[in-house]
Amino acid sequence: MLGFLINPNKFNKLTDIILKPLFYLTAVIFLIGLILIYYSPNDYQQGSTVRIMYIHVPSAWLALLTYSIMTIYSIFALAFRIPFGFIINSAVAPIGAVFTLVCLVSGSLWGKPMWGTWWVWDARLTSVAILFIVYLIIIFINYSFEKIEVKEKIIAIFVVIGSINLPIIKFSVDWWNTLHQPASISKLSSPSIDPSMLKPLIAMTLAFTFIGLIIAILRIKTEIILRKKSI
Amino acid sequence: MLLLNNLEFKRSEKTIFENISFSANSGKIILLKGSNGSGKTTLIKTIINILEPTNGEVFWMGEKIKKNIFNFYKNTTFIMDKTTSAANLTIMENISFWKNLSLSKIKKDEVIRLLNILELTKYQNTKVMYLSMGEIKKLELTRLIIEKKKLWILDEPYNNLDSSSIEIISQTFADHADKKGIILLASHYEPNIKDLEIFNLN
Amino acid sequence: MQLINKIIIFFVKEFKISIKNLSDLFTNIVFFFLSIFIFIFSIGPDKQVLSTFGIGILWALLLLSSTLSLKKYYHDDFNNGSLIIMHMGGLSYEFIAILKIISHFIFVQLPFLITIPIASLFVNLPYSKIILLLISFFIGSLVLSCLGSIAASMNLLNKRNFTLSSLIVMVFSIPVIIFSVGLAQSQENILSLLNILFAILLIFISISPWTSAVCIRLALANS
Amino acid sequence: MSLRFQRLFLILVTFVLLLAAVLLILFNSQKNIIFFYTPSELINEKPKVGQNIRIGGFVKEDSLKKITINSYEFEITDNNNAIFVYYNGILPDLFREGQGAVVDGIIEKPYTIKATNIYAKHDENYMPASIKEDLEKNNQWKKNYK
Repeated sequence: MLGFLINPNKFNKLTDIILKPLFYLTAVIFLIGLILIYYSPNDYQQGSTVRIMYIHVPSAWLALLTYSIMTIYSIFALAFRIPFGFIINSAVAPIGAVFTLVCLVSGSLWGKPMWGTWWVWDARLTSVAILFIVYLIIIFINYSFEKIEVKEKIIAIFVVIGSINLPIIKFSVDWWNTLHQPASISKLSSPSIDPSMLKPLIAMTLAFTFIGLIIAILRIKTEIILRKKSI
Repeated sequence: MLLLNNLEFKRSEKTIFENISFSANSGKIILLKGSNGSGKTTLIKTIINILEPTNGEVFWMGEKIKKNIFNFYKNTTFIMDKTTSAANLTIMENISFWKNLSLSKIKKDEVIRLLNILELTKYQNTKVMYLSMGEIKKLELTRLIIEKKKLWILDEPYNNLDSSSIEIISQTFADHADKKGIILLASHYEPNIKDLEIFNLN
Repeated sequence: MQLINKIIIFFVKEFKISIKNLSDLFTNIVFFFLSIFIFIFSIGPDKQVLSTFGIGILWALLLLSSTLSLKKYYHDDFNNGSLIIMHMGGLSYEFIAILKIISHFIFVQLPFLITIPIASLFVNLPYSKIILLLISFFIGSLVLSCLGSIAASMNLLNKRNFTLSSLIVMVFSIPVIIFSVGLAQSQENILSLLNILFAILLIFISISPWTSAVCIRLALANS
Repeated sequence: MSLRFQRLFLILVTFVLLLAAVLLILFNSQKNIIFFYTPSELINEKPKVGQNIRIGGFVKEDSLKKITINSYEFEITDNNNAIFVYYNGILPDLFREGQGAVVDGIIEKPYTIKATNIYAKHDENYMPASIKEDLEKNNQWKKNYK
């Protein structure tokens, strides 16, 4: 059932079927998201600048999600010798890097009018910047080793060590005084974001996730073909 | 003593060798013969457990070597096709490192005699980086005598050696086999040793 | 007992090699001092400014000069097969990595530590801070040795891009730098900063032998 | 010593070290990774005059005074203690009374800071402007939405 998660052939078969519907679905959700953003209300404090959130939060979420997936796959690939994990790593890292960059840039654009600065060195911002550098190093490793067997394992090890950063990013706003505000959505007890703003946020998060998924599927397919060729 | 059971090695779906089984008892000299790229070095690395075989096992004294690898290493001298000596140290310093590491009880005059035979005495206190390739190889081969172990595994021992040295080495091999030792060589050169068992890899 | 003997043998060899490569060490130290001078010239020799930036300058330059020696870390032992010989002599790769880290700390990082008081004169640090600075350097350079072991072993088979290992060291050293500089500059809660620095050290000491061992094994299998 | 023994020993040591590290971090991290101090912390620390400092809190209600076109005076509070701040420069859009703010500055005299940079801090609540007006009309607007 879940064989497509570890088997390249099954992955290819499944994704051949779902790629096209996924593409249309993504387009629809993205459009809905844009419309919802257009009709979403202004924030009581931030005015229309709050709309940057609809890009910033989904990209931040995807940057973390991508790295978590890479970490899980790396651990499984190293422990149980599942080569598909290595394929995922080298295919997905650039996607994560791009989302992290989008998150940093949109956050910076949001910070200037709201906080009054493009950048401060508080715990959240610093740890996300480190995440970006970690992604870059993974990409560099991917391109500077000659032997595939060596580089993929080294990437996996590096990913696992670098995952120390993930909890630091997630909880930095709770553990320490930061300029960055704490999370709004994961607080289940008291909803601190209004439904009329939550809906476009969820739509955009879904759309971004699907866009990431589509690119990931295409990149993984390419990676599988490349490896078959190089053998 | 040394037993290879159905050894197989694949590197990214490509089979380097498969179905390799042989045994080597005391007093035997086995030559692994094959052309370039036939997997001699890979096989040797698999036997020495640097590479893990995809299938099959290596046994030493009836026990899987992986079970207690250091027990296997305690009885093995491994000579690689590249040098093992630190280029910055002198010959004597290298030798004393090997001697101490393998806990060998070889005496000083024995080492001197060994160097005499190999014509290395005058370089005793020369750094290895100033020696020629052949001399480095000879230095490398002194480890066979210094470490005093039962199983010798050698990868291309004849590279860079002149004919007189080859004769000395072949004589050493014969002596070791007489003393119930086991020798496993990988080479494309076929030395002139009697009772040589040849295992063809092609 | 045999194990202790082998450890002693290992260190004797490392000592001999580092004595013979003393010029490398001196080059690193000269690099360290020269870059301090360049830093001073580039921000101007104002004593007030220097004493505020001094600790940061020293730390950044120590990090940079310790990445210079990374290439020597495992490369020679790997190339001339000493790693295999040591492994066959009864030391697991993890253990070799630990020994290597200790020897790198003793023979490469400690000489830097000795020069720190001299270097701190150039950047006009107050005497009261030198002790704290030395403590932070002591812990920090041990961490750098651990990181160097990870990075150098990861980069063993990389023939094209050696700067990569410096990048790896620098990324992981960010927390160390933050806390060490904080330690050297703070007046209060020195103890708790010291504890955090120590915790970081423990984390890297515990993961670096395993990582290095996996990478060494990988490099040996694929060379 | 066999390989297995060396490994087991090392695994044990690794776990002990990691555990110690986690404990050390848990007990010590809260105090140290500080982007800003709160006014109460600042008063407890007793910093010297002339030191660079960063404090954060809320702008006290009815404390913001515009002196000239570009200079302001206000107080930063955490509901227990308050610090007096004066500032020359442009305030960020979000800066207003009752709103969170972080101030970069130099301690001029005890309880007074000359600010060099001011950042507005916004909280995790997002709400349409219209709803706020409704709430205020019905007197439902509570102060917990800062």
